[in-house]
Amino acid sequence: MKILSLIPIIAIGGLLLWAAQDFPKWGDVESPASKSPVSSHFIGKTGVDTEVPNMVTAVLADYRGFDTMFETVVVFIAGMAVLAILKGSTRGNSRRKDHEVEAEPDLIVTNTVRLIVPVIQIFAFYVLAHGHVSPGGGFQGGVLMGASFILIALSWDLEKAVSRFSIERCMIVAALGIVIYGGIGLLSMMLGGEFLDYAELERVLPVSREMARYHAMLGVEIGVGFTVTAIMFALYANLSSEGSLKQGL
Amino acid sequence: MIGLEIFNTFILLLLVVAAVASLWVRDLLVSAVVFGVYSFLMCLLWAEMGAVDVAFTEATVGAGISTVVLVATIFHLRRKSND
Amino acid sequence: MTDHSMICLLAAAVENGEVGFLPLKIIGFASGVVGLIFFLGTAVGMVRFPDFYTRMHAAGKGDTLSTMLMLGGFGLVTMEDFSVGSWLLLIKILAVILFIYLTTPTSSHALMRAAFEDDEMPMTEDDLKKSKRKGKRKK
Amino acid sequence: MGEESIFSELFLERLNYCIYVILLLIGLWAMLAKKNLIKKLIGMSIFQTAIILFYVSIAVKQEATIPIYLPEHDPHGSHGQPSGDESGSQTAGHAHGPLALETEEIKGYANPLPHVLMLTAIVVGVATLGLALALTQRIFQGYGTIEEDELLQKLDRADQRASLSPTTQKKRKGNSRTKATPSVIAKKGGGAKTSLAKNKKTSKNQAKGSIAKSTTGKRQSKAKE
Repeated sequence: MKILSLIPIIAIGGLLLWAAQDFPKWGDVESPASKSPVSSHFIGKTGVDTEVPNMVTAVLADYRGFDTMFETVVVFIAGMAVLAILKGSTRGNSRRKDHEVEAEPDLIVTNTVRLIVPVIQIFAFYVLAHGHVSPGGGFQGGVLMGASFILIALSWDLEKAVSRFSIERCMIVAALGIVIYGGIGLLSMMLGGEFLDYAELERVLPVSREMARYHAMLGVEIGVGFTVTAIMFALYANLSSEGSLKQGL
Repeated sequence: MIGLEIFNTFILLLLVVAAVASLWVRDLLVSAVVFGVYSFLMCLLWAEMGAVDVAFTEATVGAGISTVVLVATIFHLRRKSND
Repeated sequence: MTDHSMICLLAAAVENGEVGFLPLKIIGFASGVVGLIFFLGTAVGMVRFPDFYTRMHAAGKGDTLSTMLMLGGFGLVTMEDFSVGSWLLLIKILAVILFIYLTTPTSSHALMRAAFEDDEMPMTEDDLKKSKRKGKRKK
Repeated sequence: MGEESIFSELFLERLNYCIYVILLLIGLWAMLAKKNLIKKLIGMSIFQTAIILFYVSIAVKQEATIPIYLPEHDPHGSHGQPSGDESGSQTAGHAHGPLALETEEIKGYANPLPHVLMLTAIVVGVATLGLALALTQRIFQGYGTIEEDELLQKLDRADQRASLSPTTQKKRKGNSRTKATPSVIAKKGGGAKTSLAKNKKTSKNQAKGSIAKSTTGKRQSKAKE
């Protein structure tokens, strides 16, 4: 089987390597992808259109808003699917047999985590809100926020983290994120533009058209952050306890 | 500039080593951790290529969450793999 | 292309008349080099030490100290003037150092504790002798 | 000359593409040939990151910075500062609002479009990885193994048992192949679990017998052999 599977792999590899000769050189400024009018438009006009210095955030949340919205929906659906697959799946006492470590939460670890978790959460908010001018944004901030809850679950046990942020609340927050995203899109539709055309929000916000896009992007990123936070924590909580949400790792 | 290219080549070769190692090892826990190393190397490479946002996402998601999720799953499965 | 080696940077600093920051730069480079040496020690210890506890000893201590030294040196090297920007950078680096100071020993402690609860025995002197004899026989 | 040029073209100027191909093949090979499901998933992730590497290395421009505006092009930073030579002399209105960049200035920034595509791909990748891991856990609960060949054997045996009993045979003519499997899963899973537990117990006893020998020592000796 192993030998047999090498045949298509070597064939594909040969073809790809043969094709690799036609790729542009490393760091070629004149490569087709860099010369294309779309990316030049994004680089040249982002500052004019949206006043956001970080082009990646602007393209992510504004120019390709539909894409990001449905990516968020994909993350949400994946979280729901994990919940549906693992919920009530444990039969009897399916405790693990490989690693039997019955330990109390360690004093040093818990105290350090107590010190660090607020800082992580503030940093997550910073990354979320500062994504316009520096690397960061909704996905990264949301993942950091979810990681802080995962840290609580790792250092105490899962029940403590779930008592702080229960799975029901998780799913509500995740859905709320998508509602925020879609709501901003619908709001701009109601104000006379198209779906996710943030510039129309100038009628309700006391700013110019460009700054309306700037602020709407922040709202959208907050929505993404909500969903990603909740789903990352739900993913960990379900996978580490086989869906029972007790004891955890 | 030539220094950067050497750095690049070095990381690219290390990437192949890490990828092969994470599939070679019999112990799945070690495999997951080596996969985390692979993700961090990838993140370093992208930061060097100028894709800071992608690098940041990979550092939080690829190296952080996916390693944790893999380890959490392997804890409930058998740790040994036959190949 | 511009050469970014240490000596060239120092020479450029002297040429530009930024002699006031030269001591800071030298201290920064020196602490970076010392940090790298400690890091090498950590790596060698991880490979050469016989059992889990001694290995974690090397990893926990060497890693913390060398990372702190390198980051501190980096902060000193980037101090080019006393403007708000460079102070901000230094403060950020100091915050990173603070968190490394908090978290790395904690993580090595947690690893040690997990090993202890998993009945991992520290290596005694007899074990060491046995393993040495074995190694000789293998050779 | 010909061979040399091909070598230099492939391995010196396009090394990143070569590595992308190699990583892609490693991932594909793991997905095809490895029997363990977790190994397959790791291979899938390697495949994914290889494609992301390809996209990101397309976006690289020589001598270009990261896709965040420098202070002189920054829409907010440009208000107070005196603008640069050429743009300042061209229009006096530069201080009031941001201008679209020139073609030469566009070359100074890396291409942001592939970055955006890949950023979302990474997050969706971890979501799909989590879903796949949940399915793996479920398979382990049902069958007691995550090795592909053992799984296939168990499925074969389950099929044989299902075809032997007459009640299920009748049902199979309808649509209830899916209905027949869960009960079999329950039986098989239970059996496998008990045998597994026995194996673990014996191995633990052996380990306790030789506890004075440290496990690292054991591992080293194994590696030497």
